Amino acid sequence: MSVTLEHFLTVSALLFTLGLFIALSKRNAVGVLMGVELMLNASNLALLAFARLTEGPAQIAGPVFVVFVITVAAAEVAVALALAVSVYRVRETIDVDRITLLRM
Amino acid sequence: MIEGTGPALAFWGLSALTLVSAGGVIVSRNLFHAVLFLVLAFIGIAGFFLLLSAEFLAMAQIVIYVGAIAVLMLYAIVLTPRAGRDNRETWMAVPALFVAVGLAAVLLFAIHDTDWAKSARAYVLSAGELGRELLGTWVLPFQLASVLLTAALVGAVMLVRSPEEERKEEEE
Amino acid sequence: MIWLPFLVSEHWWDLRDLGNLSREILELIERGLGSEVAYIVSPLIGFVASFLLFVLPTQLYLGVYGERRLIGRMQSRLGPNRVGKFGLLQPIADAIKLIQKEAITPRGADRWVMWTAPVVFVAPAVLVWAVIPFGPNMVIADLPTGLVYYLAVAALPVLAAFMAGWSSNNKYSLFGAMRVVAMAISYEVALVLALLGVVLFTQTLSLQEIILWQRDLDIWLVFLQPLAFIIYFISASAELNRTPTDIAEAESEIVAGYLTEYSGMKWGLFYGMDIGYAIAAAAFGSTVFLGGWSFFGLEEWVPPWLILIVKTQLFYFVFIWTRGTLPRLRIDQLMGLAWKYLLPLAAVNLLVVAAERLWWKEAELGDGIVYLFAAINIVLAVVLLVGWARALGYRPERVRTRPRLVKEPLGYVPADSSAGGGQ
Amino acid sequence: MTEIRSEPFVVNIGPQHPSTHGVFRIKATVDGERVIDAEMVMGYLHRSIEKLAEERTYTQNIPFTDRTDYLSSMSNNLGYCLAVEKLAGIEVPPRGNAIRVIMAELQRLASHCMAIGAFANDTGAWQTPVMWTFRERERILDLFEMTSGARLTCNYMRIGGVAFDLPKDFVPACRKVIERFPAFIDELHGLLSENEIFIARTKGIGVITAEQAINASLSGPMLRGSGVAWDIRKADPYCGYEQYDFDIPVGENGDSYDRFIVRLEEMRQSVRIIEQALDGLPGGPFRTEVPLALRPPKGEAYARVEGPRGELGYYVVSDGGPSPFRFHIRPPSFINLSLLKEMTVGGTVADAIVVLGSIDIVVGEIDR
Repeated sequence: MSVTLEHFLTVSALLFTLGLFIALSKRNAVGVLMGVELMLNASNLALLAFARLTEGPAQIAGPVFVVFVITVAAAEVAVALALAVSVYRVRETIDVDRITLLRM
Repeated sequence: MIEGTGPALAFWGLSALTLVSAGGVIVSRNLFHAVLFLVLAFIGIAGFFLLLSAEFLAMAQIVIYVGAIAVLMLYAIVLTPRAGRDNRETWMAVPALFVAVGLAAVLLFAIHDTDWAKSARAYVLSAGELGRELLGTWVLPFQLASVLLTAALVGAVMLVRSPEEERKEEEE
Repeated sequence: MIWLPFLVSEHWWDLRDLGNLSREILELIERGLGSEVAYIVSPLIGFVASFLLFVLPTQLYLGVYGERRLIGRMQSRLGPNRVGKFGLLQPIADAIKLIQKEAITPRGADRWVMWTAPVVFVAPAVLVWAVIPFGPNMVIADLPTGLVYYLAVAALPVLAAFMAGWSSNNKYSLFGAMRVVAMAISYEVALVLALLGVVLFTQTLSLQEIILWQRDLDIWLVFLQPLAFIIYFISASAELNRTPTDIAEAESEIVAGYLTEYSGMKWGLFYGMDIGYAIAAAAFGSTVFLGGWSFFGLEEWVPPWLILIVKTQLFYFVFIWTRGTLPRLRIDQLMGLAWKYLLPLAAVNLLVVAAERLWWKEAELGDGIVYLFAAINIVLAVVLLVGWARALGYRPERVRTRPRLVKEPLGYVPADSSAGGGQ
Repeated sequence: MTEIRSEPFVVNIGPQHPSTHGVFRIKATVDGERVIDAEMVMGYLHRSIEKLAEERTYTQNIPFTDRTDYLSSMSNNLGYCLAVEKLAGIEVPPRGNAIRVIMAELQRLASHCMAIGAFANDTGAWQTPVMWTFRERERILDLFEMTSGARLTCNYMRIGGVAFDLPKDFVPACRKVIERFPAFIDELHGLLSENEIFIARTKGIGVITAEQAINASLSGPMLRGSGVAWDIRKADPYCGYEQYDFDIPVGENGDSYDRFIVRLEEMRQSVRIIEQALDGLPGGPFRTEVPLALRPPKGEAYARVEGPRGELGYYVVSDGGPSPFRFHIRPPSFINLSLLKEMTVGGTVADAIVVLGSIDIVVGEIDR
């Protein structure tokens, strides 16, 4: 009974594809954001799997890079939700199908 | 390679929890339930981090993702009352399904086809070393990240300012 | 093992260090049932010990019974003394009453989320105790990142409160939920910065080592970091919604905030665990700032876990005290306090601590310098607190606390600016 | 940018609410925390006392006046008796007047204790000031029970004087209660009026300018809080108030905090009046005999009294019969409430509750 690198990478890949599907298929902007968050988390998981289970530079670069991914994810969510709320204020909907005009 | 029945059980449990809750985000009919399933997925991933003995990142993940990002999404839902909260799919759901399945097939094939340079020696980066790395060789990206965060903060505030405040600003 | 000049003997009956007792039990199980069982039983023993020894007496009795008696005495009334001798059975009576009460689900409420909210609220309250050390080798999980663990666990009840508020389909609950979340997030920033100041000095995140650092240098961090302690206290009382910041369940404004629709044991869980978090915050505060189980050498004779219990109860008494006397602040004043007052102070405190730390390490000064730093920091804290409040335009002496007295009813008496100060 | 559609959100600070001091409802339209519009809904406690009074004789109406403003029954009785005495031209002996003054001022202390306690409770001081003020209020209610037999609705005053004479041990007991009061007021002063959080919560909230107050014909602490020195006991003295020396406390900028300190100061002045009344308590009869089926001459009379909440007026019209033709009460709370909308709009929900507490309403008096 042992857990190898492939195990972690498979879970990360599955999570990434689930996130991608959510991001592409959801109607509400907040749903799309959830998908993006899942994809970022899946990549974090893969990074740390490499950091823990392989030799070489990944062992230091992995966690450092995960820190940067978390900060970028936080900034991205803040701006995206601010965008969604201001679009809602004008169009009274954040339904990605109906927000198609670039003009306000 | 992590030996022992404990970690193996933990791994299978956590992967079940994470993938089921990610599925829950897709399936649940209410957007609020979807966010709660997402929180469950974040906690599952924090569990994985613990399994990979990156404690500080697991705690940071819970503080940032569960404590701030999930709550931010809840706030977004509350602030958009008349937008549809039914978590329905767009017409692009079916093509998205094909893309996702195709990508999954490619990824899984790649993972299981290559033989990774595995190592049993467990060198684990502790919180202290991570800090020293961040402020040592990686200090430039660290500063860039802080600039990015400030920019995002200011941007978000400017985007959401209601017109009354803007009018008040112009009068002053 | 940490070498300690410890008078405690290694026998299992020496109750001053419960570590021996649990080691004896584990060895017994190891011989009898094999190591896997011991592997599972050891955290259970830790949990049972911490729960029975520490959480039950303080949380149940100090929190439920003690608080109501003390607040009663503050309000010149007796407080519960009917049930059992001196009302000691009051908490148990409350629990029984709440258990047999019917838990109503309002129509239109989100059933699933409403009944998982108490669970999500209760779980972290128990998790918090895993990381707080009761003695030299009496800690369930000596995590090297114990401090960050506490912050992570403190983030979960906020989510539970929002779930409760949102799912009970009631305007007041939604108000309460929004307020809880807004306040918790803004005060968490100030809390993290204040704790950062502490970590800069102790160079470690593990709570056990923080206590040992305080013990070896014979100084408590509250003297070294008064500003951080004050910011911690204010942020902790804001995170726990205790007066003067209990706007989440402000009875006079939004009936009972996010708990309006809860009844029976569901409400009981929220109420009990509120006190649980308050005591956990008190225990964490006394661990980080008041030297945890160490008391300048007294911990060799007196059982260390008793010292921690006394400190936590004193810390919690201050929470009760503020709850008994202070009125409540408004939500925008609270936000202003967090962002405009606490955050800058925490940042300046961080700057000062970093400078001191650098000076201490670069010039290789001895450990005695710490007392000089303590003096500097205390003076600095007072100056900063008062100065920054004045800079933000807080002038208490401008307020006239006594009206003017007029002999004859001669209609409008214009406000004469001469009477600036109160009589 | 098209117009922003924000969602007004109607919150019922409803009839059943912990801090509306009785069955009173504000329909507040709220945008986030800010109150955009406040509409008052009243009448839950309407018992049509004014219609009932037309069926009963003058003496039988006295218990009604206790139940309109159940927190100051002595002042209400006094107002009604003065109106009927003015209508029927009845003289009240000096001892009767002195006892009436003592009782009215004791009632003011008790009512202000209740007002300050409830107000502090609205700002969030979790029950502590209320318990302290109720402890003092209990001592005064014991005095009432000693003289009139009832604590809240005393029904002690009669047309032409008071129902019974003061019991022997009333004066020493009253002196003992009055001696403690200044110390208690200073204690409250320390606990609340110098408390930064209390000041932050009440300073500048619900501001009424003097001109606004006069136009809306406010009275009592509401008017004096805005800087207008007007007190019926000085302007239109009754029951021999001109003999006593006391001052009128006047606030400065008419916010909730000023109304609070005006009420606190008024309690001190009431203590001074009671001491002077107790010292100069005249002997002699305490009531002029009035026939039970009093038939005052045809005509009308309006008498006003400085109640704890403001100018409490009684307007009685007689058509020569045993019962009044028309019986009307001028309730100060109802009129003080007229400015609630201007005071709450613009503030947050929490401010609306504090403003309502500072007006110190009694729903029994509003709905009658």
